[in-house]
Amino acid sequence: MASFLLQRFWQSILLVFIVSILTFFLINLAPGGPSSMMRMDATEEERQAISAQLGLDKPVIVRYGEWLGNAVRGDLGDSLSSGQPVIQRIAERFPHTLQLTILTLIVSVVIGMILGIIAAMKRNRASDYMINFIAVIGLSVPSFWLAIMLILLFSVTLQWLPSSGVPPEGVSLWEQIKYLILPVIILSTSTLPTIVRFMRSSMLEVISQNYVRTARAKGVKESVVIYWHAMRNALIPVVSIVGVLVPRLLGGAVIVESVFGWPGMGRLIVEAANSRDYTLVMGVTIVVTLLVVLTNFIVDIVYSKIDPRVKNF
Amino acid sequence: MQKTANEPSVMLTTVEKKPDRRAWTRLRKNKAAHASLWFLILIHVVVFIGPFVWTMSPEATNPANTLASWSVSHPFGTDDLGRDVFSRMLHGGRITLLVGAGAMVFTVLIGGIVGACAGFFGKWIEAILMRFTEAMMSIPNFFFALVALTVLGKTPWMVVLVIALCSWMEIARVVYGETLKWKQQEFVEASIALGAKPLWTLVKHVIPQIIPSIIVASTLGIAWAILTESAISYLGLGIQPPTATWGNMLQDAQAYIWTAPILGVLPGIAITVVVLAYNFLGDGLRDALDPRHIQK
Amino acid sequence: ACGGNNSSQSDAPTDDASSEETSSSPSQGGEIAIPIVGDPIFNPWHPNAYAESNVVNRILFSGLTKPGKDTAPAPSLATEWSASEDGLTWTFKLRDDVKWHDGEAFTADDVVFTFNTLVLDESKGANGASNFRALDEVTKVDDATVEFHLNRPWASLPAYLGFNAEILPQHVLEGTDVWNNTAFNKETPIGTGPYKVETYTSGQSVVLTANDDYFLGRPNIDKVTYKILADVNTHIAQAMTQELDIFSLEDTSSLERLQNVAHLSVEPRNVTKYYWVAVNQNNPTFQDVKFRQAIMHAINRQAIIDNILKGYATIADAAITPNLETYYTNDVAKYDYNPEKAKALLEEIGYIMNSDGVFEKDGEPLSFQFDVAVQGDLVTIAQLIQQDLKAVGMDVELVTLDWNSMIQKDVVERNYDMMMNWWTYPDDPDVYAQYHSSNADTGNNIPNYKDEEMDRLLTLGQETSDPAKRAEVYKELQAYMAEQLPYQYLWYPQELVVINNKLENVPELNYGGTLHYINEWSIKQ
Amino acid sequence: MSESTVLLEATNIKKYFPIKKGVLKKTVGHVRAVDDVSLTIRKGETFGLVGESGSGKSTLGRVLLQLQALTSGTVQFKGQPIHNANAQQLRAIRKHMQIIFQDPFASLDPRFTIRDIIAEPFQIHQMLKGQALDNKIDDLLQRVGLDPQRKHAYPHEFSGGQRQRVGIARAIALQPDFIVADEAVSALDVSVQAQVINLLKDLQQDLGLTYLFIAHGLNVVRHISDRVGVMYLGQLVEVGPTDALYETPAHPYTKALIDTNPNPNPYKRKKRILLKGEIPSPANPPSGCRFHTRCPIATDTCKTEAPSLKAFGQDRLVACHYPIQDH
Amino acid sequence: MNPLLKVHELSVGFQSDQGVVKAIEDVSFEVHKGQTLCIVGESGSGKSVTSMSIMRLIDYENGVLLGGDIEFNGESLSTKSQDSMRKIRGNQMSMIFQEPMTALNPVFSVGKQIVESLRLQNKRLSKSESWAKAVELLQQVGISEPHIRVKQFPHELSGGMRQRVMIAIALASNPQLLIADEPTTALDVTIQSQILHLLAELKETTGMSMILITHDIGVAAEISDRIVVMYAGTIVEEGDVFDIFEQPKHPYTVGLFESVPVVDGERKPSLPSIPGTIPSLANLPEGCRFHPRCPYATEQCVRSSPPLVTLSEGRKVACFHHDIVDHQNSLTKTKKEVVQDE
Ligand SMILES: Nc1ncnc2c1ncn2[C@@H]1O[C@H](COP(=O)(O)OP(=O)(O)OP(=O)(O)O)[C@@H](O)[C@H]1O
Ligand SMILES: Nc1ncnc2c1ncn2[C@@H]1O[C@H](COP(=O)(O)OP(=O)(O)OP(=O)(O)O)[C@@H](O)[C@H]1O
Ligand SMILES: [Mg+2]
Ligand SMILES: [Mg+2]
Ligand code: NI
Repeated sequence: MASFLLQRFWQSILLVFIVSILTFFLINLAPGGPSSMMRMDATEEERQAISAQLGLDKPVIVRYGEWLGNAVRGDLGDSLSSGQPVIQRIAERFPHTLQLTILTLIVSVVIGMILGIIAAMKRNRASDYMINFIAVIGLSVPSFWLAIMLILLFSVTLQWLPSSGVPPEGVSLWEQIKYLILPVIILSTSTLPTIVRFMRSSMLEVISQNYVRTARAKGVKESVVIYWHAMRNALIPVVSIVGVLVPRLLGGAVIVESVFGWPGMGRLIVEAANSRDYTLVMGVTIVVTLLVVLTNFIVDIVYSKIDPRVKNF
Repeated sequence: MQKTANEPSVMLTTVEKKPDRRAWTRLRKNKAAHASLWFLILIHVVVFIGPFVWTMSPEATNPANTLASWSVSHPFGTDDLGRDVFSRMLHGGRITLLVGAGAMVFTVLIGGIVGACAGFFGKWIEAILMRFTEAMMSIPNFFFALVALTVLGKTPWMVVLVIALCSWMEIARVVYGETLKWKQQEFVEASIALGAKPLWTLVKHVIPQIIPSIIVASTLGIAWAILTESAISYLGLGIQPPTATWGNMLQDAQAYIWTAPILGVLPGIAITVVVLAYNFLGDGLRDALDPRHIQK
Repeated sequence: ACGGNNSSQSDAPTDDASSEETSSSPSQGGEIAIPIVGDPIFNPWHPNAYAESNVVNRILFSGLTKPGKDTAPAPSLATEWSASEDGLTWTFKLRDDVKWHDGEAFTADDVVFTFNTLVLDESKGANGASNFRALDEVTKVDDATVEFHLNRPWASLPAYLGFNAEILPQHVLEGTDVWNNTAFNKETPIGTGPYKVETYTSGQSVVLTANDDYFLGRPNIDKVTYKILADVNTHIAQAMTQELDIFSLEDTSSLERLQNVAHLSVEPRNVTKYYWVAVNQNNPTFQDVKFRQAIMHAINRQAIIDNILKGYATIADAAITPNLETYYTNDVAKYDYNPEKAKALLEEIGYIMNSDGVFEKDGEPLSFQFDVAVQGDLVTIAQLIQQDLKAVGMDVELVTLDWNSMIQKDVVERNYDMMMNWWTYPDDPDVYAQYHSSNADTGNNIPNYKDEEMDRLLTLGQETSDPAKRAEVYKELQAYMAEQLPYQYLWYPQELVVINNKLENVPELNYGGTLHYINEWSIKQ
Repeated sequence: MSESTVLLEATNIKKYFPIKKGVLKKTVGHVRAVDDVSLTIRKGETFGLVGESGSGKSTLGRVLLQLQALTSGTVQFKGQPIHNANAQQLRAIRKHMQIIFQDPFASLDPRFTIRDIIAEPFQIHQMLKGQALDNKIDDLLQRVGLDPQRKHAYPHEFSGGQRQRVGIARAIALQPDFIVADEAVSALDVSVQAQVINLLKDLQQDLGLTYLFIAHGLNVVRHISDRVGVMYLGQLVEVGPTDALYETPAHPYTKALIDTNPNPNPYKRKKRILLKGEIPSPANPPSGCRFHTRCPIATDTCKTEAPSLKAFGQDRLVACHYPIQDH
Repeated sequence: MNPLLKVHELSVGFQSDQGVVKAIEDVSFEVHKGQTLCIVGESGSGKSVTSMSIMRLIDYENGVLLGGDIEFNGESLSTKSQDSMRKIRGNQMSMIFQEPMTALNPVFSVGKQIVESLRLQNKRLSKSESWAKAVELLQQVGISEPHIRVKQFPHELSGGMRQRVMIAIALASNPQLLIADEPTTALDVTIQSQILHLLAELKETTGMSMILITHDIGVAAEISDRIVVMYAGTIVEEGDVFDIFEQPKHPYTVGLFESVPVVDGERKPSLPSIPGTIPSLANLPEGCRFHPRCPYATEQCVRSSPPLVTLSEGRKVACFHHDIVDHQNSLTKTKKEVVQDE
């Protein structure tokens, strides 16, 4: 185990390093440059001046070397577009994103698993088709459309929920939750179907196994048979999916964040990309990489917790 | 279960002589899957043959006749630029269905191979492949797509390839997890004991167990690919306008959400129905391949 | 009320009481919300200060002038100005009653600092610095007088000084690395404008409160919140729920819906802006004027204006917009929608229609790429134009690019065949930057159009300060532009401003212009 | 023992399984499943392996076939060391050695029809194809007493005994030189069992097959085996020719086993002698002779000194300080 | 006295793609309180199917009750809902499954699986008590160092240990009826006898009844009160253990006993077995299912299938020629002397 941790640690360091190289060269290969240079009405001289100011006139290799040198000392540099430290810009957004991510995960995992299991139990019957249908709708209806429709219904017409923004400080818990309801619903519509579908398929696989029969023979309640004995065996694909969803939610909730004016990482990433804020892109990429490494590591550990036969370390 | 004594108990001697285990025959017994299959065939025929019958150009604009409602000359009305929505649905369907299925095939291939090899072979292969997967999850997709498509050109096939390259990691993870689980089973050991090459064991014994998950992943992958195409076209990276796809029709409708929401409804329904059909077909296929399932 | 350090919640009733006293004047108090699409940067000269920053900086800072309600430059920090005989020195008289938000007095030193240290330092690459290439130096005469020394006569100086050219505080910024001074740029900017920043939360909002010491008197509205909302549809939804009070509507697709909301009005306002298509003049194919004229005849501009822009635009023939009434003339060459004529023109210059319905010259089909950035309604319009061009036998392939890539490819590298975009400029007819041959290839002369006659007229316009004579020059320029078509003009758009009816005393200027008068706005009781 | 006839020789093999605890899976001890076993199996013989449940018989079978890596020790097959063979060499060897798994259901791929299951070895080694393969499969099924007409059914549609026979058919398919039969006939009724055992014996006669026959049914083991080994707690405690071992068990554990064998005669119902004492665990084996905690004749020596496997009589080995002489 | 369990003309089939295939037909027997019924018979003859039908678990295996009735404690089980069956299963009836590897849940430690049974049976049992009880149960079934083993997972145990865990689970619930499907196949004889001993003890102390399915004629002889012999989905013979061993009436039973390898007998080059191939359910012969392999078969046997006739109280056989089959079982030939011996 100790050697596994150590091995994994070095692999991850190498991974972060490689990702940083690839990303650095990729963003420099991409057409365009920092937005300050990319104004329609800027002149060549202005572009050159800014380029020199931002240090972009040096060769890519040299710049990468400098970036790396600072990064290993924990300094991810300053954002090219705002001048603020990259760490600060990420730190401002991260908690908001985390809030949404965690809630969405809880909602979609809990509901997704329940729906998936129900679908599996009612295989090829009306409720299975219905759940499948809902899942597909959730998957193929675009988030922006649904988001606007929900705002229209709950905020404009019924005025039950705030149309956007993060909860102001010092309001009651329920008030705070009100701000989260719509974004979480919208985010869940894209994560939930995945979980529902995988859960269903995985449950069908498990439910005919002999140990399920044993559980029934013990006189265990059908619900316990399903939600305890069978489900545990069906969890591996779902856990894998959750592992993939975490980084995706942390960085990819762009539409929800723009529609609901949510100050999250997704928009930060898009803004950074659109404005070719190289340092910010690098910073975000490193953070995302670390999260990916971490979630995948946890998922790998969880595999063998779920199924003791799995020996991936 | 009810007592089914009145059911004509089949004579013990006649049945089960040569049970037909072929997936196709079993699939045909699953009504939803069977219907879905025919629907998909139908929609492909419509989309690929339709434009030869309905020859109105999907790209010809007519500012004088925008957002028209349905009529004989425009059965589905016209869009914000006065283009025939019916024709755009037909032509857009071609691209969308190709992109959806194409990207899905690549995604499943790459993700499946990477995940299965990593999980099955373990050791350094696992380390390399899984860390590679993590790297691909971490590298910003926007720049990846931007550079790739700028270099390779924004042809539909490149778009398909880039979508696949940006989305195979999920499947890889799922397949990896499942492989880890299945490779510990005794029947896998049995195959090794027979002297099978690792690849044989992997392909014959491990992957078939994962097929249900792969089917789910692919049916979800189709929806994902269709929507990703429309998302990247919003970044100027997708199929280039004025070529229609259901995805970009949906995306364009975004502006009209307040005034002409119907614009989004048609492509939205089309995508939903196709994805739904693929899902039902997938479920049917899964059942057909499940030896324990009886098609009634 | 928030100006005082001792202000607290209990202040509010006092505010209300005071507003009742002055019942005849506009009502006091209240708050409004305005959307912006991204995090602003509180420094108008910062290379990263884009549109979303401009609308905030406009009410945080003041320039020497501002666009007048009649589009002519109006006094702001400067009370009056005059040019020397040779037009090379301009003298500006400054107000002496202006205080920075931190209480320091505003003086000529701040103007000198802003221009000499920031704008004229080429290595800084200040935003819009290229507008001031005619400016050599600014000198202080006394605390309330500055002189602008030019290297050539430039009649548009006062107009340009009111166009995102706000003055920054020397006492705060001197000696700091101004672009990276995040304490100023991102936290607590010190301006002279009617509002000052109370809180700024990245990705969420900028809350501004009335500046009690504003030199034109305390603004009527207590609090202005700029909400950072990236999505247009959210703006619309929030306008409906009265969570937003004013913004400019980017495109007309949601117009009807907004017009049906009782508490909202959508008002068209004139802007100094025109849309154009350009073909690269470095490419021999496009160098013939007849080719450019053929393009003009091929595009059905009126149909697009009527149907897509819902009539909120007029056909453009040249670069001077009709709202610059003094300078605008309608008496120029016109290009009606006439595909046949377009074809005829192409045939005149040696193109032959081939069997595919595409023109050919020397066996080479007339096919080229049309670059368009994914921005606003450009892609939509480009599709219409592409179809029109196809219809006359040009094989045009549309290429969409993200904004940044477009700039790199089309503007920086000038590596394009055809592109489209728009120009906005101060309320002054000086369009030297976009047309002068010295700005071809690297500057704002995007089509790389080089023409001596054009250069002559542009220079003459800058040198002429007498308004009547100046108008003549620019009218001539317009005629010449319309004839030569350096750009292929599309239309002069109108801006649609969505306003909550509770807002009063909003001058009938475009959205950007009216923000200069935010101190006059008030809320209906 | 004449060298030339040795098929498989294992020396001092050990197989330890770690016992892990906690989230971090710290190893807190080892199960010594096989602890220093040496054994020789001669070509053409049937070596019966009996012993207490959990004493490491299956594990021994698996390590002999290199299905699990050894902790230490060496294994030679046909004179070639195989404990350090690479994957390719192993694959070549595996054609010649097969295993019938103890748990038939778990060892059959649930998605394979039994036809596919039995066809697999032929496909892997590219031996038969098409009609010839199908004929061969039918033949094999018939020989183990299964109806070839059901070959398109899946494992779960069979009874326990039927599945076991599928496993046997698969193992004998390639006509290997050596088969480890782990409880291969335990789920069969005596008549079918007799049929299968006769089949195995016929094969042995015709092809010179060698078996390691792990079983609990002492009668069956006696019937089929030439020599028998007795395992207790990870170690071989006695090895000898079948008849001699059954008639005059030398190790007290062997004797206890044989005495406890149930008699298929209701009139002979007797109180079977139960071994007394604490059952020791392979994780924590007792000092000295591992059987001393339950041995009726144990002395103080037994508690401290571990007896080694020593020659005892003709062709017999026993690990006991006080082997039981003739009764 | 009313029997605890009465199975009456039970027929069970499996659904397949083509329809329903019958697996057992007209199976009838009774189990009285405190009695042990042994089912022996050919592999694949439907012993497991019968037992799973009694538990009504067959429903989950694509099985269908085609006819007949199961009565337990005077209640008919065949029409009961699964929900009410649940209250009987594990409580009044438990089952030990044939293949312990797949019957144990691979993701739970064996302790957890025993504890679950314990706590279902006795809701008041605390967590620690039940774990202690689980350790004790493992001890009872002869597993060494049970406190370590409870925390292990099924795949870490040997085949015999898993089987004993299954037994522990079944015993945890103190059932009135224990159905044990080959519970001792993977156990060595010393532990086997320990387990059988344990079962006998339970029978005595709690009055538990048992259905024991086994291939080990020795075990059957040792523990059972009555024996049922199955062949190809039907019961061919039933009777008191002594009667059956002494005077098997059905040719199949005779063949079965002949095939038993005996320790003390001489080693024969090949074991006697019933000649011919076993019919599969899919392909049953007409008439008597055993006739193709039967030395006594006549025309009649080919044409019609013999009914299960009652010879005397509790003694039944399904053979037209049971009177000719008067074969004394060689295994019990020497019964007299042995009995005297004891
Ligand atoms: N799920 C199923 N689908 C179809 N047929 C089945 C199924 N389960 C069992 N059978 C068939 O039913 C018959 C009876 O099986 P059962 O398991 O009861 O046999 P058994 O008497 O327990 O045999 P064994 O002693 O080998 O375990 C067998 O022929 C078997 O092939
Ligand atoms: N994968 C494993 N992990 C940990 N311990 C194991 C593993 N496999 C076997 N063991 C342990 O090794 C010992 C020997 O097991 P093995 O299966 O070889 O016994 P066996 O002699 O075959 O017993 P049985 O007759 O009951 O099948 C047991 O104590 C068992 O718990
Ligand atoms: Mg074993
Ligand atoms: Mg059975
Ligand atoms: Ni106040």
